[in-house]
Amino acid sequence: MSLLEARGLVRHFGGLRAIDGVDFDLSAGEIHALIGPNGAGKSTLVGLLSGRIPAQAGTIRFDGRDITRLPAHVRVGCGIAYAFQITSVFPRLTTFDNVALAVQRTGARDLAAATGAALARVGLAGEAGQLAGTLSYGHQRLLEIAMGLALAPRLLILDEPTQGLATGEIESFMALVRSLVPEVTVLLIEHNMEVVMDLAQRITVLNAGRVLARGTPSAIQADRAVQAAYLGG
Amino acid sequence: MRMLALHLAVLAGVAALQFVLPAYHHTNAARILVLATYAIGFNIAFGYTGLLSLGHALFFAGGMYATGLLVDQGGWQPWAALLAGPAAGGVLAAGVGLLALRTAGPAFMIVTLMFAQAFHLAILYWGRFTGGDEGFTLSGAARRLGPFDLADPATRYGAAFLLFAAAMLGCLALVRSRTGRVLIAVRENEERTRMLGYDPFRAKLLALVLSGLLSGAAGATYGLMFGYVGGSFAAIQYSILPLIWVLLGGAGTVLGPLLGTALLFYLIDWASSVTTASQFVVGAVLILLVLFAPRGLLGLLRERGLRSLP
Amino acid sequence: MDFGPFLLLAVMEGLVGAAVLALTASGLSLVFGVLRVVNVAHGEFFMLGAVAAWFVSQWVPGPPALAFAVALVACPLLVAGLAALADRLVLKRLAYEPEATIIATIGLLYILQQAALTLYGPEARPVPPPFEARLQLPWFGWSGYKLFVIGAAGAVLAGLWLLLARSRIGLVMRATQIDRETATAFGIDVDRVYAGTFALGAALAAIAAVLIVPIQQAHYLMGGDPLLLSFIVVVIGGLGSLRGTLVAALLIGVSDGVISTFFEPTLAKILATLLVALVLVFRPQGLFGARA
Amino acid sequence: MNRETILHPTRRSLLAGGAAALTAATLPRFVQAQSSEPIRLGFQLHRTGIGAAYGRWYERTALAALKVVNEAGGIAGRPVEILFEDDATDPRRGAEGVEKLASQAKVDMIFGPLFSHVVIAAAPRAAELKIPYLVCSEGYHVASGKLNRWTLQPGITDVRAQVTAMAPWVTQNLGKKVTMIFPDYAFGHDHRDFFTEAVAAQGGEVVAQIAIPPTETSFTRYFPRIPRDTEVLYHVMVGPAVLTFVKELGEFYGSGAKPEIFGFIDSLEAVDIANPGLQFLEGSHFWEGQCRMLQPDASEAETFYRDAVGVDANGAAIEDPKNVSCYGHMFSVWETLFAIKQGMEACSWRGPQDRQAFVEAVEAFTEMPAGRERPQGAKVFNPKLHQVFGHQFISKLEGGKLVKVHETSLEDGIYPSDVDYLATSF
Repeated sequence: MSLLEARGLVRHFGGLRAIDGVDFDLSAGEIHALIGPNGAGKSTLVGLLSGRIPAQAGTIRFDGRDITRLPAHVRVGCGIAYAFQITSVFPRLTTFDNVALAVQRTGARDLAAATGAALARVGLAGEAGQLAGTLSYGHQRLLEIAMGLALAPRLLILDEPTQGLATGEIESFMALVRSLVPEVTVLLIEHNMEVVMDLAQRITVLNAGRVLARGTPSAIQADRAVQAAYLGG
Repeated sequence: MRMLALHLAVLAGVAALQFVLPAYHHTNAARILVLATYAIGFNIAFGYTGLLSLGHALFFAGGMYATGLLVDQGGWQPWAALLAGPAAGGVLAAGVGLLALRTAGPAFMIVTLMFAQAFHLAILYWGRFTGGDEGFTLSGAARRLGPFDLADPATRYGAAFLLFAAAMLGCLALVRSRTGRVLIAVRENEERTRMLGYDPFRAKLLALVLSGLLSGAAGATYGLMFGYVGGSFAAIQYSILPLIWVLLGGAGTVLGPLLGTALLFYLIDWASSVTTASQFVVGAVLILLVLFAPRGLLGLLRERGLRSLP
Repeated sequence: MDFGPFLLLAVMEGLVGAAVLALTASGLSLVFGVLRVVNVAHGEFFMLGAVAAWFVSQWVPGPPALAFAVALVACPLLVAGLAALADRLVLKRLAYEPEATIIATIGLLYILQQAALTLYGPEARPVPPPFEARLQLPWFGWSGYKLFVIGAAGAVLAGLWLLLARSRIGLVMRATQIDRETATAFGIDVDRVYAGTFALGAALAAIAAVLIVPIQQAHYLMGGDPLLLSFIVVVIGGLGSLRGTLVAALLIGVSDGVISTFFEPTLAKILATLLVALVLVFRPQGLFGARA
Repeated sequence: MNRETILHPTRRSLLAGGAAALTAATLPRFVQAQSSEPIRLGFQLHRTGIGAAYGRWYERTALAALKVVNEAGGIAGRPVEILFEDDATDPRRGAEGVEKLASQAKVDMIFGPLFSHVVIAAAPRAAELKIPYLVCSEGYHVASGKLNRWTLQPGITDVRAQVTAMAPWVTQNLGKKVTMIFPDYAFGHDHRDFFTEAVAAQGGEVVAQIAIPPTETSFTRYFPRIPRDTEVLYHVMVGPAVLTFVKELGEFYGSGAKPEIFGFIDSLEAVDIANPGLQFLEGSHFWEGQCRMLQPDASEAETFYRDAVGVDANGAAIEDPKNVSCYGHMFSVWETLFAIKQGMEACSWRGPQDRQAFVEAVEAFTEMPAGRERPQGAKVFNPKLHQVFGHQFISKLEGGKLVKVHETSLEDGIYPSDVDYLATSF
């Protein structure tokens, strides 16, 4: 079943055609990876989906509802959560407060318990009282994911989640993402091909603002156009 | 818990002060409490939500004039007129917010400043009703709330204390609440807050309305307590003062506004008693204070250990 | 008087105001652009320039033109020196933290105001213009010196533009404005640039004051309005855009005069004030600012 | 809160018998025979803020009067002290100053403020503290009935009476078609309302009213609003911009035809009338509360007062001819101190317990003859209005000198009023 359907999305910045007529679908419960060379339009596309960037043309339907004109914070309420590319936690607030902000958005009764649980899920329960800005980089990334998860989303968009993580941390991150499906649908922008091939059930490849290819990991690996544009360099 | 106890202790101390203070300082304390309420209102917008307004005199004077005009010329009961003060402050803040919150940073400063300046000029222009720069005095009857006569020092202190206590506890409750957490998040990073599903515009509007409400309540109370309503309270000076009070005490702290207000009040009082060049002293102390504690006195305390200070 | 001449007069008066405002505001704009702080004491530098010009007019013998020429050079230098000192002693130590700077410059404002009150006094004192000339138009007379003010302000602004656009100093300032770290990496002494910019900003305010003081007397409280107006102009023009500052000064200076020909004066002020607010509400980045 | 300041109020300078002496305000007083204990008067002073130019001279006049009073044996044989408290010409600070003087410095009564907004803000506090508050302001606020039983104005005529007294002479000698230029706030509005009324009563007409916004620093753009058929231009512009106003008026009219000009000296207080920018005023007329320049017919009391304050024949400080006084107003400080003396002696003042008796004693004032106590001239006190009414002067600027051309009678300034403070409670 399709959770999200985008049709004919367009976003230009001045003369730059960042996204130029993209159709994009997500099935409920899948892990879907979005890849492409730098400047292909990946971040713009998820920006359009999450509502951070308004679309100039096209429609986005989420769970059957047209969300094209909805502002970002309303889309979060619909169940689309976005975890930032560059860690964007609140550095001067405690880890607890960071996650509590997300938890309370869901209307949780017992905020402390629910926040504790969300922190425990990413293994940050011990750092609840620390200022987020003092956490290690890896922990800040985990916190970012914890905030996304705490929104209890139906679609979680992860923008380059493994960037800067150590190998061990990547392992536990992948385990975490796997544990989310099928309750949560995950859209992953990722440069680390090992992670992509290992995690994703389907992959969409963007190039120069257009969809170059889509399919299973093995199909993408075999696609010549993709190899030409991207994998092969 | 410990923090709640600390704040209650401060309140108890303020309540007890009235029994030991000599007359002059007794009245000063009542003034400071009302002005500190204004500062708390300013702090909700500035300290907690990051909205640096240069036009809060609009809300303070708006509340003062609403109450003053209704009781003096509208024939309202003082009780009802007093309630009109915060209402006016809140409504003005909502109106200003709907327009000004389309902007941010320096543009927000200017837009709020311009609305306040227009209001100040309007008070001068429609002097037939407002008394212009001279303002008008309130009669004894206008200052009697049922059995309570605000011209009586003990009653006045009580009223100032109640207003301040309500504002301070309200502020404490707000910043420790879920709403308060969202306001702080907007201050820290508006875009990130939006991506957590909150509408920053609504949060900022709420903060500004609460801020205007408290400012209006302070202005209305000040007018009734001291029997005078005047245009100078709408001047830019009264938009800058709460900024100084809050920054001195510590922006984004519950007790900072009281500390900063009292400090500046007594700094001026003391300076003018030691020298005729009192502004010299005030200026120098401000600079030294800010060199010593750039984030305000309570901000300094927070950095030096009391991290959980709300 | 007929409407045409009335409007002409309003525009001419507006130009004088705009010229002086443009100078003062460009000083604030530079400081805002490079140091990223609001200098609340900017108006007091303006006032100091005017007060110093009065002292010069008292001490320098000979024709008023000589004293005026001396003031035009000496007063900005003096004020710039004071500003550089304030920068070194206070602002630098605050690392130009915006909020702390507001308080520090408010403190500076108090000190400068008190110094003027104590050393100069509370009276408004006139400074003789360098020359007396009166323009007689068919409908009314006008001050020839005011024409000179417009011209002189234009010349100083042109010089400022050359300095910023063509000289090494301007390049260094722009580099620091764009990225402090990179500037440091390129061997630019950022501390010196900051002190210099702060001093230059103050000097511009002082020049404006020396020009206007033969029209408007020196008074220790005269700094408030120039500060507010400059701040408005800088934001309306668009932060960091000197061109925007100049255009906004022209717009505000002239429109203020023109609006006042249609309405009662205070009502006109109220409307002009609201207009400024609405311009920003619908164009928050200012006239020439880049949208964030 | 700053504990130290609360518990140990700092030392403040006290001026006793003209000489500065230091004492601690709240130290226990030495037991003294009441008869020798000094009378302490509070003075609300515009030391800073927009009123500072007046404040400086008000202080100087108060000290001069104090010296004269003390040298003549003080009040009822007791020495007098004056405590000055700066109000920054700000209403809130003014009210606070009244509290400080009354509650902390424990003065017997307070006098001295000039600016109306300060007076109106502070008067309610004075009434609550039940302390006599004698204002030296020409504003129409005491006589309007806005204030209270404790606020009195025995030293200077209010603006309504001033303009009422002035109007007949202006319409008969200068012209009947008047254009008024005034600041767009309460003081200007009082001029507008009462002068317009008084001119109409004389068969004249105010053909235009030009209200100038506060803080305006340039005026030329308003001059085209002056109708061509204006015979008299009436100006009152309080504030530092007055020189600009005059200069621009001169540039506007040039040497061509221009209306007669009548102004209030308020604009030019503390300003040297021989300033190069002011030539345009040559031949114009001024209201003066008291003639700044020594007139040939000056009374002995006038010259005595002038010498005591240290003012030369041109109205400037004797030590600095460029330091021009606020001569048209500052006599009110002198006369108010002597009114205090008269009232205190009339009620056999013992101490603060006699404050109400003092007010009642002043309310018994009627005729107040000229003399050293009243160098500005004879006055009549109206107890119902708490307001004094005196002579007004019209001077013409001739050759850089202000020459008296007319003195109004006491009756000229009387206007109907139903205000009666005597019917209000203490």
